Amino acid sequence: MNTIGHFQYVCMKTNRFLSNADCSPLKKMQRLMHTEHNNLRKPSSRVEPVPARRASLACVAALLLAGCSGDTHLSFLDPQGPVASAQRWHFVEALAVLVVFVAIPVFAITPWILWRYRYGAKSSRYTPNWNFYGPLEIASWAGPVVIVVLLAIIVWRDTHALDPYKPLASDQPALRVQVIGYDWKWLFIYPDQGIASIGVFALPAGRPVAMQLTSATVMQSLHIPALGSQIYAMGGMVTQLHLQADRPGRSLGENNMYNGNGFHQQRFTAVAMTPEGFDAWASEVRSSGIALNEQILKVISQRSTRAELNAALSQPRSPDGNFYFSGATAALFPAVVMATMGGTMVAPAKAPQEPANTAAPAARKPAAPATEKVQ
Amino acid sequence: MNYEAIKHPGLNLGSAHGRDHDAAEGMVFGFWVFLMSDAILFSMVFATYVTSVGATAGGPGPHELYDIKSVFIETLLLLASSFTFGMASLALKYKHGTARLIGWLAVTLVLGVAFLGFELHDFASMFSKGAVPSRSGFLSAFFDLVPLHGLHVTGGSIWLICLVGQIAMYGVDTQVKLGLMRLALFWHFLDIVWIAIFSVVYLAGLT
Amino acid sequence: MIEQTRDGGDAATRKLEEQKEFHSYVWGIALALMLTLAPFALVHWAAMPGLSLLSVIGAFALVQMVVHFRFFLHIGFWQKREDLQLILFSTLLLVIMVAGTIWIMASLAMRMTLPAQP
Amino acid sequence: MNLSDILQQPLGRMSPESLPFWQMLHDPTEGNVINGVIATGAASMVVIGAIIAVALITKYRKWGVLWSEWLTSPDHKKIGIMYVVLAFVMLTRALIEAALMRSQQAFGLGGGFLSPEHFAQLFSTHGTIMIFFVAMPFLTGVINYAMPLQIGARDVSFPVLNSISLGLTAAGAALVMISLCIGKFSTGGWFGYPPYTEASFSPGVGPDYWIWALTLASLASTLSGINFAVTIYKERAPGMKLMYMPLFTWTALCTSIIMIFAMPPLTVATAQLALDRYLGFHYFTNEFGGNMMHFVNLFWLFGHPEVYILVLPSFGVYSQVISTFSGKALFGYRSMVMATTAIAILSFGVWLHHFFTMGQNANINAVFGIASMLIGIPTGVKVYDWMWTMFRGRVRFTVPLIYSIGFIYLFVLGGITGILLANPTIDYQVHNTVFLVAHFHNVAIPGALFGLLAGYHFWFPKAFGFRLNERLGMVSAICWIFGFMLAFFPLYALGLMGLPRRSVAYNEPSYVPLEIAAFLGAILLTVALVTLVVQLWVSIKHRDENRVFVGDPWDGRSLEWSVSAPPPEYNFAVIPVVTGRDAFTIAKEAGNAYQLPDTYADIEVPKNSAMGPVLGAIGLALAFGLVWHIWWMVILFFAAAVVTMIVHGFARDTNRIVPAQQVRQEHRRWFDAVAAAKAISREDERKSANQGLAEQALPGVPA
Ligand code: HEA
Ligand code: HEA
Ligand code: CUA
Ligand SMILES: [Cu+2]
Repeated sequence: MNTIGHFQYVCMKTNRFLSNADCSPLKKMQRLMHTEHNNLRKPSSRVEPVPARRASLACVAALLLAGCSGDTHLSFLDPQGPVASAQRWHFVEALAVLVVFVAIPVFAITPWILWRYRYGAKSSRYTPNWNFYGPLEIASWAGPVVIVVLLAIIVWRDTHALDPYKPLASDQPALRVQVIGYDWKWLFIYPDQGIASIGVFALPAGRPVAMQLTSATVMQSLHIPALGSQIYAMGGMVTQLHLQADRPGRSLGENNMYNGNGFHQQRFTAVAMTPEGFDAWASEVRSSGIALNEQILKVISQRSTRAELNAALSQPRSPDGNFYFSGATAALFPAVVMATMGGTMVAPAKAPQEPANTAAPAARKPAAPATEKVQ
Repeated sequence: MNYEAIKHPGLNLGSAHGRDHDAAEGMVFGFWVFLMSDAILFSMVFATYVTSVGATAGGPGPHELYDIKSVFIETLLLLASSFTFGMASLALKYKHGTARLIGWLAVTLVLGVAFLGFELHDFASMFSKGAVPSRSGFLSAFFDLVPLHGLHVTGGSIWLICLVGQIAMYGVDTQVKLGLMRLALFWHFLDIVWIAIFSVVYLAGLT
Repeated sequence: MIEQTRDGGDAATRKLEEQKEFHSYVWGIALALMLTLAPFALVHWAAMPGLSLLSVIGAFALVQMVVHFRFFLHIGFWQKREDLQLILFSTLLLVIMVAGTIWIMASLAMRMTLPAQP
Repeated sequence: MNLSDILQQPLGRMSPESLPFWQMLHDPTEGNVINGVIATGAASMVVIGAIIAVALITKYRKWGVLWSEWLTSPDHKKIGIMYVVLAFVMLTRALIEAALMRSQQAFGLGGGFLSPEHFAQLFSTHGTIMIFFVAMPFLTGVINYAMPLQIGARDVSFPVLNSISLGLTAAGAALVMISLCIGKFSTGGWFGYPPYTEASFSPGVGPDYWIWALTLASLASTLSGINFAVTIYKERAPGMKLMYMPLFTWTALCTSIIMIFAMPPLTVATAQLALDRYLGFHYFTNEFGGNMMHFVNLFWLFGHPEVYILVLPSFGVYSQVISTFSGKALFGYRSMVMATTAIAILSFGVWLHHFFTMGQNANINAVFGIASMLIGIPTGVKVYDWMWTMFRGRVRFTVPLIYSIGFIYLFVLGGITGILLANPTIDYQVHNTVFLVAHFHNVAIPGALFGLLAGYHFWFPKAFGFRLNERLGMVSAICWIFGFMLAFFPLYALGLMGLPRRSVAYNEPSYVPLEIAAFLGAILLTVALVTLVVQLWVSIKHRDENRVFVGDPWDGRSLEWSVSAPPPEYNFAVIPVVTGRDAFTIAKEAGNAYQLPDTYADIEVPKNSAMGPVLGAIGLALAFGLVWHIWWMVILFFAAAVVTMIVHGFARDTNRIVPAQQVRQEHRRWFDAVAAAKAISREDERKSANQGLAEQALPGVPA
């Protein structure tokens, strides 16, 4: 199987279905350079000797995939979906209240007092023992109370409206995605499509996405600012997140919870595509992705950045820094959750230490399908 | 109307002790504050336990491990020791002489040590059933909470021995009195913690 | 402190005082024994259904703690002094912390189990 | 751990590889060399610094003085000063680390010069040190110094315990310093979340250093808290009702209460983590029913109240400073007291706002979000009452007042961003981005540290008998304020642009200008710190021109100003009787501020005690043994600790008498100085004419 070829193709598709068309060559170059930079920065030396031919192909693929990144949306202030734009609105509301009613009064009155009642201003009134005046006291308490009540109302409203567990209202069924946090990459599984990806999180624009998250390692936090909330992913546990992109485009995705040396490289691109584009992409990946088997999973679960992962695979499989998998099943995600809980999950290859206590051989065996849920 | 209401509440030396009684004021209050800090410590360990009861990870749970009879005996021992310490406090306060004071303290110590013995026996039998702390989150939490109390009792016992030693050396002087008052508070406080333990851990675990 | 010298000086008063205190200890141990025996018995003979048994155990424990404070630690409500305030304040914080923890952890536990896979 | 292990590994898991230059020598890649050189440089600074200190003390034969006058002294004033010195030493390191981090990020587009691991160590040690070994010792020191004087007490309730607290804090600090030289500190940040810090993910000594340093520090803080609270409850001068206490004492009381009740959750969290790491328990592991969310919950049960421990004493300082330099009683004293206690109590009910994003339900998030905002109410009352205190006053722009004004402005901004973070909806976006980093520096630096700096300038003349150089103080204050703005405001923008905290590098070119601005800010802050050091040096050099032995250079209002500067070891020759708030002002107005008593009495003070330094040393050795699994050391020093405490219990005759004769002499000497001094007006308070006697002439213009 001509892996590289497949990948080029997949990338091309990914790209084509992006209707975002403003890609200036300069920006392409920029993006390309950064991808490259990324690849060269990783600490492990295993990855350095990328054969030249492959490298150039990698460039092509990277260009194709990342080319129109001209505008990778970084922030919820530049929202790409309903959740982020509601959050922006909430932010603006709260900020406005605070600036107008808290900051401006203090900032305006303080200098006035300081000037009027400076030591040199002998003519201003001086009342050395004046230490109580009821109305002023009451106002000092009442002002903040009113502000807090105001804010509390919007907090109550929006916290419930934007609970990340709450499915988004839509006439379309949500796309199911299962996310597993590995050290230092996210694996996105599309159980209904039978595919998975690392480095790219593709989603159809206009359709809600229902995510379940867990971690195969330490605590992590999935965050795509331009689309919506962040949420922790933890071993043995499942958290949920609902997002939606309104229009095609790419957004920055990252991990916000420090988890070791590769932390800052645990980024990905959320690529919103047209619905048809998404379907075509999915079927492309299904037919040409790497088969997601035991062995590959094992490599993924090592502590590695994407570049290191690429090098660790028996042959490098990712010309563009991303990975696409076929044969992903719905069973994988629960298996990881259970494994972490029951005690069979491998800690990173570097580490495993026997628990100090060996008196309980029974403890080494995986727990029976854990009905005792970890709280 | 008695002087306790006038001086600090809680355990008291009484005005017959003059300057010692005054000296106790700050000391005893300080010790109360420490106890309250300790209470928060225990409460956090309790919270860990309560929220980890289900986390047996396929290992043994309360029903397989707890032995109600043993716990009952431990409870009685501790209760009795609280009473005997009370008697020691009275002997101190009403000046019944060093011999009686030391006598009651000794009884208290014996009861405390017996309690520890039973507790250790409990732990040993749990271990023999494979219920070691590293077996599960639940057992970790158990072996945090109950032995923490046991450690406190151990510390109290050592303190008690030291105080008896000080009595032997210096007689019942100010520092011994202050020490005994604080130890009394400590001992009764541990009793209260034990009430929470037998209720929340053992009895609730066995229902 | 006039009261002090008077109390302290008078041997008869002191005797009376001692009697009272002794009785208080006896009361304490008697009540504590009862309050211990009852829940143990209930659990041992499984005399009640689970949930109500739990609340009964809890109630007995609380009462017994109050008994200990009252009879062994000599803390009473008539004293308007630091120790009582301190204890009540500590209890307040303790309740906030423990109740909050349980509330939070319970919610998390409920929301983080693996949903049934379709 | 059995006997043969102990014998076979007398040094536990220590090996040459634990040295900072090992990796550089054995695998000299460019990155390793850069990081190795920096690490080795830092380690040598510690070692050389220690050697120089030892050499100087030996050269000037100061060991005896150091031991008998300082280390073993139970005097709260000396202990307070030693705390501040400790804070300053640790600050130097933490500040260098901060500067390194800012430079790294300024060049962090796609790389930078530090390895990710090195960077992780920087933010972890920086955070840990700043919180536990700079801010905490600093405020504990200031409280120690000023509070007993303010309430008219001879000392704290438990002077030896006070010295033990200092010993344990210093031991914790020393442990962190040792981690520079041998082995590595944790990379888990200042809150060290598991499972990352569990043995399976961080098998090295790092988290163990963190655990034991925090354990020592938190133990010390609990003891300090108890000590202060009891002192305030039991040692007040006759007549000083709670409602007569100066506001700084009130904030000290509330801080102590928080220390007493907030440290236990931290102790539980670190102890459980230690059990996980040492004995294979499963509190927070991924496996066997462990649950890391417990740790998060426990840590913030401590962590949130902790930030109010940091800020409350500074609030107290601002209250004293603003009222003193406005020549006016504090406005709304009752409100201020209520607000302070309200903050202390509320601080126990908001911890969840540090993990809104963990997945609990919306009710919980909303309740805790609103509870967090509630803290804005009492805080706001305080801000307004400070403003009303200056209103209709005569505001003198001294250095402490400049800090206070900088504080009012910047803290309101920081508080506002805190309120924004308290909106769960917003927090879902900015949690763990550098927006959060900007928030907490914005409250911690102007809130806590400016206050302590104001207090440093305010009380320095009291503690050492001469004033600090005013002009350099001003320069430094201005640098702090503007340096702060330049260093941290850009981080708000960066956070909103999606930069996660703790990122060693990033890929967005658009971050660069902001990062550079922040870098320049950090430089300005360093200038501020250097100015501060120069100021101290210059002031010491010119100390004779700036003596204020009489003791009241600022026309102070509370009792600490009523005694000589520096005060005698027993503080008050005669315990004052208090009849109202601002006790010293009342006395000055009544014209009886300086009076000779008819008789003097013997004064009982505690004898010196070696408990503090000895227990500190034992604690350090014990912790070190634990970190490196040197079991013989652990056993030995654990036993030593127990024995020491038992022996201490057997000690008698722990007090000594200062004879009335000596008290009389010292008091007379001071009194003569008062009589000889010229009372000066507030115009001249920053000139050398100021000998510490304030003119009472200011005619109050009637309201
Ligand atoms: C009190 C707390 C405190 C203080 C003062 C500071 C001060 C500074 N901090 Fe700190 N910082 C933290 C607490 C603090 N920090 C914490 C908790 C973290 C999180 C760690 C983690 O991630 O886990 C952090 C993290 C942190 C980061 C990492 C951000 C990230 O995660 O990406 C950075 C990056 O540059 C930084 C920078 C700075 C700078 C430039 C300063 C200073 O240069 C600012 C100037 C202030 C001073 C220099 C101190 C002033 C004090 C005095 C002047 C006292 C004088 C003494 C006497 C007179 C005796 N800090
Ligand atoms: C000195 C330290 C200090 C102080 C005083 C504060 C004060 C406040 N903090 Fe801050 N905070 C920290 C130190 C501090 N914080 C640290 C170190 C962290 C991060 C730890 C880490 O993750 O490493 C943090 C993190 C933090 C978070 C968690 C964010 C996250 O992890 O995502 C939140 C969320 O609610 C928060 C909120 C607040 C609030 C509401 C206040 C309030 O107390 C502020 C109140 C003040 C005002 C509001 C201004 C003055 C008021 C008025 C003028 C009156 C009118 C105003 C109103 C009525 C609103 N803080
Ligand atoms: Cu391809 Cu734009
Ligand atoms: Cu907080």
